[in-house]
Amino acid sequence: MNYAEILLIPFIPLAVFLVLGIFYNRIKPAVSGIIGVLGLLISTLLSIKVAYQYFFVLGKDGGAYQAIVHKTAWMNFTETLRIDMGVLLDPISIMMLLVVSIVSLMVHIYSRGYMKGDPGYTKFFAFLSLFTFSMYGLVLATNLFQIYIFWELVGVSSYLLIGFYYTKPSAVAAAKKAFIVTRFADLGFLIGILIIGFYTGTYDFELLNDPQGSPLLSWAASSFFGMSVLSWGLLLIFLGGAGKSAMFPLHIWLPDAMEGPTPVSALIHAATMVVAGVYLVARLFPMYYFVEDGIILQVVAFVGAFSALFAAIIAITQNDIKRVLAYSTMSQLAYMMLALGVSGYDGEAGLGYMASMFHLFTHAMFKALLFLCAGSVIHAVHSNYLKDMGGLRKHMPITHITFLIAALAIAGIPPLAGFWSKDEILAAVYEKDMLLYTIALLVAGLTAFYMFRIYFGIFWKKDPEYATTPHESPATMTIPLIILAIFSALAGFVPFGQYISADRIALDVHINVPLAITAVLMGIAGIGLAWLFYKKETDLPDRLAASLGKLYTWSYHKFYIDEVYLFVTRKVLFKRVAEPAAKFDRQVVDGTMVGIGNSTVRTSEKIKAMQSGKVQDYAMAFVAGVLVIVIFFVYYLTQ
Amino acid sequence: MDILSLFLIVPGITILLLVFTRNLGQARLIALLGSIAQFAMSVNLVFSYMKERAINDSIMLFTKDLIWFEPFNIHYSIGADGITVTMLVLTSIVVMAGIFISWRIGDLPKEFFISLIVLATGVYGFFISLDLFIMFVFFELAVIPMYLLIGIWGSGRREFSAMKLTLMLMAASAVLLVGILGIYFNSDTAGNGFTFNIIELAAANIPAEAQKIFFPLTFIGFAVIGALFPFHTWSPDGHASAPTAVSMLHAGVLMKLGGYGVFRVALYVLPEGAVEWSWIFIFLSAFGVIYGAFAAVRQTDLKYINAYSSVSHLGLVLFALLMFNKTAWNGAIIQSLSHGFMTALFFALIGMIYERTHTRDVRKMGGLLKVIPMISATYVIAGLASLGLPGFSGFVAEMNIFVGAFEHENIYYRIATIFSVSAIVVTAVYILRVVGIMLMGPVKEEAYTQFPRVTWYERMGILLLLLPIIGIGVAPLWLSDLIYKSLHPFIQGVL
Amino acid sequence: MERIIFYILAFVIIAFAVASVNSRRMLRSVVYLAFVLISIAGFFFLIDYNLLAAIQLTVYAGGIIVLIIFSVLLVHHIEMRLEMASIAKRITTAVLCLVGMGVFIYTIHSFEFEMVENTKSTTTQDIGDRLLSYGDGGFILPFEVISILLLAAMIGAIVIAKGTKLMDKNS
Amino acid sequence: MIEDVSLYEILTVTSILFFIGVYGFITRKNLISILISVELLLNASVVNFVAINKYLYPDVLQGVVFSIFIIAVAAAETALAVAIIINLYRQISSVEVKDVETMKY
Repeated sequence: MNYAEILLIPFIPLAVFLVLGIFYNRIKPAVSGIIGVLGLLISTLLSIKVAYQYFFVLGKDGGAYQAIVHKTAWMNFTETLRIDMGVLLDPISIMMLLVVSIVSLMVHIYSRGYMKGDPGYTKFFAFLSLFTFSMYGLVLATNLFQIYIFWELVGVSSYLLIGFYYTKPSAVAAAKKAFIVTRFADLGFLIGILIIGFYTGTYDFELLNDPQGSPLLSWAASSFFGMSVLSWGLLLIFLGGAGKSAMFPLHIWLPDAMEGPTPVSALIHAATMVVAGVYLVARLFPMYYFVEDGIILQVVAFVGAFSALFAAIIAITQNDIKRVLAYSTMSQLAYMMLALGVSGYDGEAGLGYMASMFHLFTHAMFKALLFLCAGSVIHAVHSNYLKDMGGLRKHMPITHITFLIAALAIAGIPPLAGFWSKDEILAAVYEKDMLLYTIALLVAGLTAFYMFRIYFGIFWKKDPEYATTPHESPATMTIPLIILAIFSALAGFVPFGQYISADRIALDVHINVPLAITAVLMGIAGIGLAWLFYKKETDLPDRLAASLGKLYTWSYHKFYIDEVYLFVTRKVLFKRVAEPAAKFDRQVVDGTMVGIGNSTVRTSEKIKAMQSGKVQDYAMAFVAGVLVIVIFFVYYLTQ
Repeated sequence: MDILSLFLIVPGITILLLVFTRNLGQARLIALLGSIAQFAMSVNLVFSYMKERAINDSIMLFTKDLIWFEPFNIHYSIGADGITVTMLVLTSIVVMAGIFISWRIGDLPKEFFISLIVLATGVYGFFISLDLFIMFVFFELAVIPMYLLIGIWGSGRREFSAMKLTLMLMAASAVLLVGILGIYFNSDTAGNGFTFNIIELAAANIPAEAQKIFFPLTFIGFAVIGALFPFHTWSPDGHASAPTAVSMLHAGVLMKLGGYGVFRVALYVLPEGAVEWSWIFIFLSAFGVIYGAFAAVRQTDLKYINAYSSVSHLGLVLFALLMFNKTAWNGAIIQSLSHGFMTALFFALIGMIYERTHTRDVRKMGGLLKVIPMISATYVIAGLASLGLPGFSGFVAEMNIFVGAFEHENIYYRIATIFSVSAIVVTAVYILRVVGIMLMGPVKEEAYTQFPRVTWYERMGILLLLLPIIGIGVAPLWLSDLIYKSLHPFIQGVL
Repeated sequence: MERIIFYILAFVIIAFAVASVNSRRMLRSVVYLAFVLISIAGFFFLIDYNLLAAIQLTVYAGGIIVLIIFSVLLVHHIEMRLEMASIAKRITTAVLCLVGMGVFIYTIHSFEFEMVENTKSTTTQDIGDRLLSYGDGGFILPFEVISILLLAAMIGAIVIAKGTKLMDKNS
Repeated sequence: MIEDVSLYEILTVTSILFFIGVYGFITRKNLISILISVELLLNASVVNFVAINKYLYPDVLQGVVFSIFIIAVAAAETALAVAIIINLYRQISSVEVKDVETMKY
């Protein structure tokens, strides 16, 4: 496999970014769009080539896929610790490579239509390229620090893209929030890296993940508050992952991030960046599994299950379609986390791991599709809110069909992609824990319900009064929709277990029929309910909402998590820490310093008064001084 | 002519020529030519150093030693190692950028540039001197012009600020002088007479008792100019009142004297004292890191925000220096450089923004990204660099510091490290707050659309400072190699 | 006999000196000073320096006292009572002076003076010779300097005393 | 030489006189009173010169000559002082010390 070729994959988007960024003013928008798409097309083709070579030309060695690592030193810390930059090719990184390439390419194409006429057109493509570069870097990272570096870079690209409409205060606030919340999570990540680096002496994934390697076996060496330090490190790293993947309670930035342009939401906040957290845990999966018997994995599983349910409940009551999709994303990401949390390492036990990755793959396709469809709808009706939509199936047939496919896929209706991956997850959870399984099943039903709630709300119901009749989006936008719809429909038939598993040995996956039927029934029930409630204009939803009372309001207000955060940041951190710090500095610290100066001045005022200008006072002082000198020097000292 | 003395001679000639200039045009031309010469020299020095280092193993290269005052054994003794070289490059770049930024300085241009270059000379001298006494002399030489520069060309409460700054720094140098004399009078351990030479002092193994007494004096003396909490309060006022170029030089270069002095003198000459006292100064600096960041969150004046951010960032330098670890030290030096370029850039941008909006209050501005895109975009980049984004120098520096500090065998030091790591979140808060309020959002006033575009000299200033930030951030290896090797003799003294 | 006279003179000098510095009437104060000066002249007689005594009487008791009386009359009402310093200040000063006096007297008494027994009488001619001689022990130069000083003082006194008038004219 | 009177007694008297002068100089608040005190000081020193001349070095006349000089200088000084006082009185209508402290600070 050609190293240079692999390097080209991330560096082409970087080059595109630099070209577009530097010649920002001198490139015509049309040209910049084409540059962006072409660049990414090359990257995508290369990714596919690499994937093909890895899986089919190179193939398995000793029954398992081997990781291929190319790296060079970037920075040396100590004799043993250093940051390398390089590429790590293994099944999951290649799978992610494909996901990123395909979705990003689709979004690039789509954006040419969606962003047409926007004054920041070139800038948009520049940022998209920057993001793609960072994401490639993250995916291909060979060590913890490299992943952290690109982790931060995707964070900042996300910041820039959410704040793309920077004159809109809500977008600015959302961008800031996204960055700071993930930054807080990254703090955990960084400390986790420091801890792991300190105790194991390496950042390298290959060494850290080696089940027989010394770094892993050192976990028992020292403990801290009842857990081994490595477990603490892993927990903190999971915190970082939870921040990026919007796990409860660090999810608050994701819905707000929908302020960004819709293609951005599709690319970053649905398909690629937000799965980085899942990817991180998957990347370190052997470590999570082996250190202290997977104690942290249990945390992962429970956080995942809770977030999934939590997000699904909120999604039901939201009226902004992008927010519904955002909560849906959060719920699905949590699903993947849950699957990782319940997974074992080798053989059949590793089903959860494989299912998680599988779901990541399919979810990227159908969720990106959902977002792009939503973008298409928003493009047509110029509103994000359900109340401004309805009956669009007549006006936008392609969008309608593709949205329906995606919605069915996420609802887990066979034979669409979502069914297969979701089924694996449910099977894996079922093996492990009944409570979690129940939650997962419930979430599956809720997912179908809220998805079809917006589906019916957008495409059926009765028409509101449109100012201008909505019409189907241009081909640049619908072609990506169609392509993604095909992927969404067919991705489930990929024999995923053959390529990806926790121990990299092929896993034969078979459908657990009773579980599958239960899940499908749950999905159909959800769809049915939605059909009942939202197909026609009825007062059923309102009555249901009224009967649920508190639960509904709480859900509508997202369980007041935002308010809690606002309280903590505004009232506690700003009012009680930052402001006193600033005041303390001005008044106490600076006051002391200025006080020293002032007291000097005051003392000098006092001394100045002795200089009275009266000769007599001077004479008196003189006489007294002479006396002192005489008495002291002549009589005292000569005695 | 030795290569290091040139760093004193060329500014000297520049000053001499400046005396004969008659108007702004001539003065800035001469100053610019002088600074370009300095820059060329510093670049040349990097290459000569690397060439020389390959064949020469002594601690200091390009050394020169002339007796200056026989009775006290004061020498004009200079030399350079990797750290000096990087600091000289930093200084020359910031000086050049500062001259570009002052391209249209209003009154008394000649005197302004003279003071600026005198300051630069002091800084160069400080970095290259190996003799404590002349180091002290150059330290004073760097501080004094500051008073004039702020007092005459400043704004706001300039006399007060200038006075405060000068007095606090003078008080610090008084403490420092006691420390230096203490070192001097305890240096005769081998019976060869007293010495001021740093290398000889380090070899002399000053008695532990004396080290314990004089370390805090020396440390505080230097750390005041490095804005150690709680001796940092001169910096916000000083920065706020100083003209742009002076803020740049001050924050970018002058404040580095603190960390450099601590490293060269306090830690190298008094290692045992340092070990003895490190805990309290680590506490102070770690506290300063968090505290500066939090204080910056609530500021409204751009320069104050930046000043407090400097307290936070430079706290990290002192923090790392006290960890006695090559990696952390490496980080401290890179952080010094990185902070130098970054704050200089910040102050330059603040100056440009102020020139256009005539205010530094963030609440009064809005939507600048739309009207002055280049300045604003650079501000965003500088901000991102400041909050430690990978790809910029700040990240490299901070990671070295954190990893290095975390290697410390004492668990409490590791906890202190975690404590100061958390400043990165607060940093993000105050940076993004400014970006959000000032640069983004709707354009606040109609008059903003009439803003003049970025001029060529502003562009030059920005580029000069931005390129090193990105350069260090993208390819840190050559720089840290340069520094890392030079740390070796120093760390051996401690262990 | 001489001893008694000396003590009387000493008593008068000290008593009137104290009275002079404590009197609250300006004119009385000056008159007390005149008594002191006259007593000192008496002391000069006693110690057999007649010329000095004469000078003392004419210059001091005559000239200077008159001068001061004139100035007093020019600037004061006869009956005006002077303001005195505060008690605290007077006591402090008195203590200070007493301490000083103690130190002086102690010093004087602890020093052995080598006294020369003599009954030699100094004539006015001796003094005049000494003043005007330019040989060894001659004082011609200081004498001339003093005369110039006196001239300068005279001119100065005139200029200063009429200074305001000139200034008035100018302005 | 005065019979039965030792130099010590004379010097004691002049010391007392001198300190009375000092006392007056410090405590009086009137320029003329201060002038009077100064006269006391000068006289004390004049007597000292004379007495020491007589008792210790009867052959040389420095003491006497200096006394004459002192008296001359005192006369000059008084004349000047009176001139200044009168001038001052014309300007500010006061000869109190508290009114003439422009040298303050």
